[in-house]
Amino acid sequence: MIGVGWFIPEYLLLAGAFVALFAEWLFGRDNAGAAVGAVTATLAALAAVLIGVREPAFSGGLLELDQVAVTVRVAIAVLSAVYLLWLAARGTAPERSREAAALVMLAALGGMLMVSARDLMVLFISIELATMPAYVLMGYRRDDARSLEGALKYFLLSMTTSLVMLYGFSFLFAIAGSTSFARIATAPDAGLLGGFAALFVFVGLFAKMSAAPFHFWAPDAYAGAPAASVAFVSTVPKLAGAAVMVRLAAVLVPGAPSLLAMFVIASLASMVLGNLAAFPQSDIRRLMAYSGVAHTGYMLLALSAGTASGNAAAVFYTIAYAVPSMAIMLIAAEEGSELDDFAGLAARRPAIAWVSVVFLLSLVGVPPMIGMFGKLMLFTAALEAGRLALVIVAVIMSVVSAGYYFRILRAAFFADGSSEPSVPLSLSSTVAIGILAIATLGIGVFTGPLFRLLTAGF
Amino acid sequence: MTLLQPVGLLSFMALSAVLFSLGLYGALSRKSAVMVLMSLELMANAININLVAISRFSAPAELTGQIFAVFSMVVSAAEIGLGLALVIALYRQRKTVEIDSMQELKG
Amino acid sequence: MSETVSGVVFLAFAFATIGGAVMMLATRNVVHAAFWLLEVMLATAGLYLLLSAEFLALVQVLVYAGSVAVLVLFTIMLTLRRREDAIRPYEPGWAAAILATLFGAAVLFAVERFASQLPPGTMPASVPDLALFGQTLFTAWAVPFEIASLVLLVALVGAVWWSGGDGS
Amino acid sequence: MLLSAIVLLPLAGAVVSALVPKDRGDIARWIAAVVTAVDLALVVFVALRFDVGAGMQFVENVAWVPQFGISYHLGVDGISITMLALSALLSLVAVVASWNMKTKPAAYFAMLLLLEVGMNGVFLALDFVLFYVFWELVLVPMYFLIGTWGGPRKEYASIKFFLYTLFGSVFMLIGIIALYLQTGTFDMTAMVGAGLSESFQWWVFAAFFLGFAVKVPIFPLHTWLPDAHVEAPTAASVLLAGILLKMGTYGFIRIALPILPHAANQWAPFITALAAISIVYGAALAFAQTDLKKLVAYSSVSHMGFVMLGIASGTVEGLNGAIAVMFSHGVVTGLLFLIVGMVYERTHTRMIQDVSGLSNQVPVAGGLLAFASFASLGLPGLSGFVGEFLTLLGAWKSDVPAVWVVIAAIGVLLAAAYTLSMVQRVILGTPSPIVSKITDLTVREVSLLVPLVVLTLVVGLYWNSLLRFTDPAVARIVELLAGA
Amino acid sequence: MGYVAAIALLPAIAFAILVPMSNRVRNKAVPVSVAAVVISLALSLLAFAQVWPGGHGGEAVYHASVTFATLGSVDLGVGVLLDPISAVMLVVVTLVGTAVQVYSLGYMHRDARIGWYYAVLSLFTAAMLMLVLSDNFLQLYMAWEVMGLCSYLLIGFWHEQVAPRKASLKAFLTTRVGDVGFALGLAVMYKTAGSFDFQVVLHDFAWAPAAATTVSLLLLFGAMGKSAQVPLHVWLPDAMAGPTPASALIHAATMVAAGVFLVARALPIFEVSGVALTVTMIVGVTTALVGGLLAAVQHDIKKVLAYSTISQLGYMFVALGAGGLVAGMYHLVTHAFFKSLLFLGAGVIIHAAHTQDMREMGGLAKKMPVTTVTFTIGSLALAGVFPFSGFWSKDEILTILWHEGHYVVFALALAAAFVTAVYVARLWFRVFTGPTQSAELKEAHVEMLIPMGVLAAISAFIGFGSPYFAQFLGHEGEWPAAAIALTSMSVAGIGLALGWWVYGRRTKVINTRPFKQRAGFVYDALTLKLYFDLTYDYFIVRGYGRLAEMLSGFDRVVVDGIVNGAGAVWRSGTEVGSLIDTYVIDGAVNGTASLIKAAGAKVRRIETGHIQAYQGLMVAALVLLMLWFVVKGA
Repeated sequence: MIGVGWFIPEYLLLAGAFVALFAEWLFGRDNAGAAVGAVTATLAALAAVLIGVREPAFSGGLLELDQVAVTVRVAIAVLSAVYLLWLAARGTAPERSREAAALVMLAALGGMLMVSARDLMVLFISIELATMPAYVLMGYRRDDARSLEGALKYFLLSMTTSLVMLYGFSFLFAIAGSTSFARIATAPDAGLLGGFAALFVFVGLFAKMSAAPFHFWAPDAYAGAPAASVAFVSTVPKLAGAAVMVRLAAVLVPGAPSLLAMFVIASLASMVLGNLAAFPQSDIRRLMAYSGVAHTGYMLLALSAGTASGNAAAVFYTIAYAVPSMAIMLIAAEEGSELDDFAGLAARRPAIAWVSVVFLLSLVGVPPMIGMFGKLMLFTAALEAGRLALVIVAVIMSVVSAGYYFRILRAAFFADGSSEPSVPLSLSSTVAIGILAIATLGIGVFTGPLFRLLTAGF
Repeated sequence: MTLLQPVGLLSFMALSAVLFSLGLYGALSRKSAVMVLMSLELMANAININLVAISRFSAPAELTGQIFAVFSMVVSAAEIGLGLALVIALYRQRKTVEIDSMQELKG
Repeated sequence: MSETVSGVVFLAFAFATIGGAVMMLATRNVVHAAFWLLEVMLATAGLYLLLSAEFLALVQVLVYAGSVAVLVLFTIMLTLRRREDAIRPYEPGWAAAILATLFGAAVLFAVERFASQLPPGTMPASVPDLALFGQTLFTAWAVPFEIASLVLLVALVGAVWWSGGDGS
Repeated sequence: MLLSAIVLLPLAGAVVSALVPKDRGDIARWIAAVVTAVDLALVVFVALRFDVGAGMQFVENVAWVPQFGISYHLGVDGISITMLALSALLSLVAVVASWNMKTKPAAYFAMLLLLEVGMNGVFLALDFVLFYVFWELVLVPMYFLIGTWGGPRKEYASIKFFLYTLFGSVFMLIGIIALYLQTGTFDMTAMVGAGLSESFQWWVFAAFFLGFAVKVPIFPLHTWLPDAHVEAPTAASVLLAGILLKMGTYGFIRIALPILPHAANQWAPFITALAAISIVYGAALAFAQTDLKKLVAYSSVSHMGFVMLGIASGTVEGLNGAIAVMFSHGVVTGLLFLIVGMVYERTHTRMIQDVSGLSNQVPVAGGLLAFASFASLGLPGLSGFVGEFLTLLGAWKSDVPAVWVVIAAIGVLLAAAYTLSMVQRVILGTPSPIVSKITDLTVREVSLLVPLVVLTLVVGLYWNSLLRFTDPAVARIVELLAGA
Repeated sequence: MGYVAAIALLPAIAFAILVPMSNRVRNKAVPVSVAAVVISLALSLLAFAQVWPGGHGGEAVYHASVTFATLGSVDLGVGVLLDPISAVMLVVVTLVGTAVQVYSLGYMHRDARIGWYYAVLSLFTAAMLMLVLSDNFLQLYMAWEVMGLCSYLLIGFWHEQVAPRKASLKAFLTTRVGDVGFALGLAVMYKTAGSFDFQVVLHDFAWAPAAATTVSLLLLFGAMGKSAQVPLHVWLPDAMAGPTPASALIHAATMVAAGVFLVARALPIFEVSGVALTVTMIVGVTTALVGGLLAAVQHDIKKVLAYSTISQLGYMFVALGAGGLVAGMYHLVTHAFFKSLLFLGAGVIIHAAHTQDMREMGGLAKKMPVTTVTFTIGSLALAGVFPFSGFWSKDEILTILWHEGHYVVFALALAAAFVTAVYVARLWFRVFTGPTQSAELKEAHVEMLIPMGVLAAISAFIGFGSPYFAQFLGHEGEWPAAAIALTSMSVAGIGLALGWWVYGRRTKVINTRPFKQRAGFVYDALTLKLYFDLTYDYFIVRGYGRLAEMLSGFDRVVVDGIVNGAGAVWRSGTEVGSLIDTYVIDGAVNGTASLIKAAGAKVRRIETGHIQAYQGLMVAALVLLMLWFVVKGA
């Protein structure tokens, strides 16, 4: 088993999860689990970076660490580490955060496996492993009916679509006679059934990425769930989902070219619906849910290009979306998730206020933040593939998005709210948000190395 | 009668399609969360039939289909467990399992 | 066994599964629906035997018939405050019916088109025995097996978390 | 390294100034003053060592995202050196003008310095992505300057300003990407010679036109300017009118004309028409205003109409005239806004009917306001006349439809009308009750205005002080236009 | 010869010194400005001496220039060009300028802002000298505009009152209308000839008639604005609201003459396009006639002189239109002297009578002998009576007209001369003869009388130099033909007689009251006897009066109406403009914003909260996609 060493990050996360489960007895403090989790996740990230690309597929072609897999694994590990660091500081009061830390690590583990899966079976199991903790995290406040209702909606809709996806997998298996991507890619053209199979698979993935018209669960689930878990669920699983979509698109699109048209439809629906519905929202979580739908729309725009640079841009853009929106949700978790909880933030915590400016502007796509470079590469790929009309819609919609993102800014800077800090200033939560800020600004300015990593993958 | 001619992969896949559609109907129409979960189990079952049939007819030696079916069963078992725990927790708060009553989150 | 499964037995099991499913959806009593689900599970186990997947049939009976059906019954019993709550109002849900039939028809059409291209009627004779199943499961597919165990762990943690809530 | 210092020094200043504790506002003030002064010194140093004949100089080119051909590419030539000098000078003037800013001074001066980074960057960038980064970077500090320290309707004005410009610039982004796909690089200088097909050029020019027209602003897209000006604090108004408007026209001269020469010629009649309308429309509305700042804002629309007229003419005189108007409008309107701001600090009203008879009560302020007004209406001997006359000359000389040039010439008359009607009511006549109680300008304030006055006179009397830099660069662009 | 540039720069330096001073210091620094203009006068005389033998045929005695702008291959410069025409103008401007500045010492000594007055005067003199000395049309245009500013500042000097403020704005804008034409003329010149320099444009470049016509008509339009020719004359009468010495300098001698000087300079281009010359002549003669008639009706003494200036300028345009550069310039020179004399005299009269309305004046001759003598010399010169300069220069113009064969214009010019004589007589008799109505009439201060004396002397004797003046400008000149001289003299005589007849004998009317009590019946007889007078009065005087009234009504209603109407239209245009801005464009912008918000609200309602609704929508989407796949046969 030569490749065992390659999956040290996964083992680390697994160990971290177990330790987190029994943190109270081992370390006495409830949040210790999250702290341990943060450490293991950072180590996992380091290990993933060190291992880097490994050519021969592991264990008979089930898992393979190519360029995209490594990049997204590192991103997942880093984001999970930052999230756990933040969790260690504040926890998910009033509930205890041991289980949350464990679930986060298991979800991250699932995400990592999803990304490197090269076989339908491994992919299906890892997707389940990645989304199951999300159900629990969304319903984490077990004695709050709203949170549970959100979780139930998420559970039922997600279950239906993953069963449809599984049905699609079975058809792929029927056509190719095997579940490995390589064999499926080379399978003879299977006509209508092949089309249906691809359609079912992507319906499942669209639901995971909350792309319109399969996004209905997201606004309700996010609004019910505690802002802390939304921060994780709306970002890390999406990273893994994007990587899987890119890989499956590369495998399935040659067989079913009208898939690209489906991406266009989904992208258009997501961008328009996401941006417009976000306008009248007053609850930050619901607003960020619709913003998630919109940004998935932009990502699908890159996928609809169907070219290698388009796929690379899609993955890069999802990272460019995940980092700032996790930060915004963490701030919302600290300050309170209603828009007027943000009022007077500039007076209370000027540093956090100015940092939220960086995050919001990155989501709008204003340079020099990472969002702009994401959009730049995305539009380049889309224009190269001739998607001019869609790019114009995307461009107009990103201007519209400035409208509702700035309502958060206006509340923070120009509305006057209570001036004493609502939550004691804890070091590690500020460090966590700080890391995200540097990532948003930093990556924006040093896009070179990150993008070299990605484009090499295709 | 077509039914009597040798039973090939087509009939199994047809059976699984019918079963899947019935399950889908159940998931879409039933008001009680438990009934929806049961319909979802039905759909999972259909998929397993499909997998095993394909494995049997196209590549029995590799057994991939059957193994896939096993894992699918494991997953759906885990899902139903989690789903029912969620339904019971929600019942404890709302004293009902009717999906229609769950409209507090909207807009 | 002949190169194809004998028609009659297949028909029997097919009728059992589809009939069970229809009855499950049609009955107005939730408890009866649970029993009908149990019946469908057993019928599919039979089908597996027909497809000479003995291990699967065994697992089907154990996992689905045994634990899943029982679990559903438990949940129903727990969430019924009064006996007559079990009787649910008749709810046809025509829109859902139309959508489901359309979906089914489309898939059937696709499957029929796909199956017609396959080489006719040949069903490979040799069927690997149980030992080979075990061996492949734990060599070629060891990784998914591990992941499956993690999925069960997550389900366990989630179920305990939601059912807990003793305010510790 | 010099140009990077010019751009990044204010960035460092902004960061340091932001970290200054809230109660020690005066440190932030001094940081800003020192940083802008040093920046100005650097710019002057560059200007002195600038060899007029040679094209791009002090070029810095470091690969940034090689796969896409994006590079950190700075350079300065005849046109950008003038705008850079204007930007550095007005930034220093803006900092000194808001010397006794009381509310949140640390953040205020940080925003001013960040604004300077964006402005200097735009004039120096030779790589499209870098240009776009600085172009958008300017929006953020200006949004906060208007939004936090602005007047009563500041929120509406600031968000309107941001969305208007963002709307224009995203289409510019599409143009930039289209150019990249066609030429394979984001480097402006490399694209100059690229033989782009005519229909392609037309479409890309349309995208750029939308982006730049919002910023200039040209007639239908100008309604953000009066609101932004009225609500912005004095220093922000000076920079908004002085520099931000010029980024649009600079964009035309640096990007649209040299890279898309054929499209520029095709679009010239349309742009001339819009320019003429902007001139007359701006003058008409300036005449009807009751608020001094709004009057100056609309006058800016009219003046920028002249710049567009010069650019559309595509002749040596026209383009030199356009840059002359850009430079002189920056200095003169800066002067106007500073004085109006100082009067506002004393009378707390900008309504023209409440403020009259300045020359009797505060002769220095009245005199300087009169001087600035005459410079803005284009009195020969002052810098206003240089640009207006050259643009008219260039426009007439080019083959642009003559009727628009006549309308623009009438615009000069209308400029005299609204400026003098303002001078009549505000400076001349008997002092109004409010004015009779105010004190004259302090030494600090006058010392702030004197350099601008001297600059207006120098450029007005000795035109070559400005044209020496711009003429060779313009000659190159005119060759490209003639060639297409 | 470097000092020639100093002539223009000295007053400019004086202005630069005076401006930064505070009001108090500046009021005491007035001598700086006077000294500057006196030195300039001396230098101008020296330069004149340098050029004296004259007859250089137009090429420059001294020419130096500095380039201040290079545009590609074209160099734009500021230069100094000394040739006979500019030498003459130099002397005229500096002489009248010095006279006005000395006179103002007395006239304005009590004013609080005399320092600022002198600063603007010296800036004005500098600009006029720069214009005269300029060697290219661009420099001429720039000096032209700076002069417009100075006239604005001087007319609106007492800006506390409303009338001067309105008049100054009207003056600046009307002249600015002319300047638009001038600027366009320069643009056309630049496009065709490629440069502004006199050398290139006037001599080297071969003008095509069409281009020459457009350029000259545009330049003429600019000149009409500045020299207040009909219809752009409306600003000059209102400009009388400024201080009288300023009017003397600006609205008599220099600024208004700038238009004539421009046409004189550009005459070679005018000559290439015949059309321009005839247009100039027509404009000139109509203005001369209309100006004269309007002057005859005014009651305000300064308005009379203003309209008289308009009329005399018309004369100069006629001369230039007929191709008579010498006649035009000569009339310009003589007019500058006697008109500034009349204005200064009017200043003294107004100071003494404390009113500008002639009907309240009378009998000043007895109390103010020096003023009367000087004013009379000026009036006679204006009327064109034999020994005085006006006669000679007007005569030159009439001979040119006769010589060139423009008989109709000749007749009209004669009619204008007749009208001029009438209003001069009217003015003279109204002011100097008749009952003295204001009490203490005393002679003006000495520093006011000396300049008037000098100007009177010049107006008297300069007439005799007309042939020498022609040679000086490089053309052969001889004494005017006797016949034409006699006709113009007789016309002037008749005019004066009519004036005396109507206004001179008023003594009888005014003091009729004491005479009536004593004479009783005799008085009635006398009046009866005079039926002849009444009828005569009724037909000629009343007819003449009615014509003049109608004309001034026309002037007020039609011409001024148009100008004010344009102002009103413009003002309502701006109202409509701001409405468009706030409602149409902003309406659209805010409209889209609220549209997006409304769309958002509508889209938001899809999230009904029902799980089954969500499931239904999702599966519906799925089925739709499947059907689409089936149709497309992917």
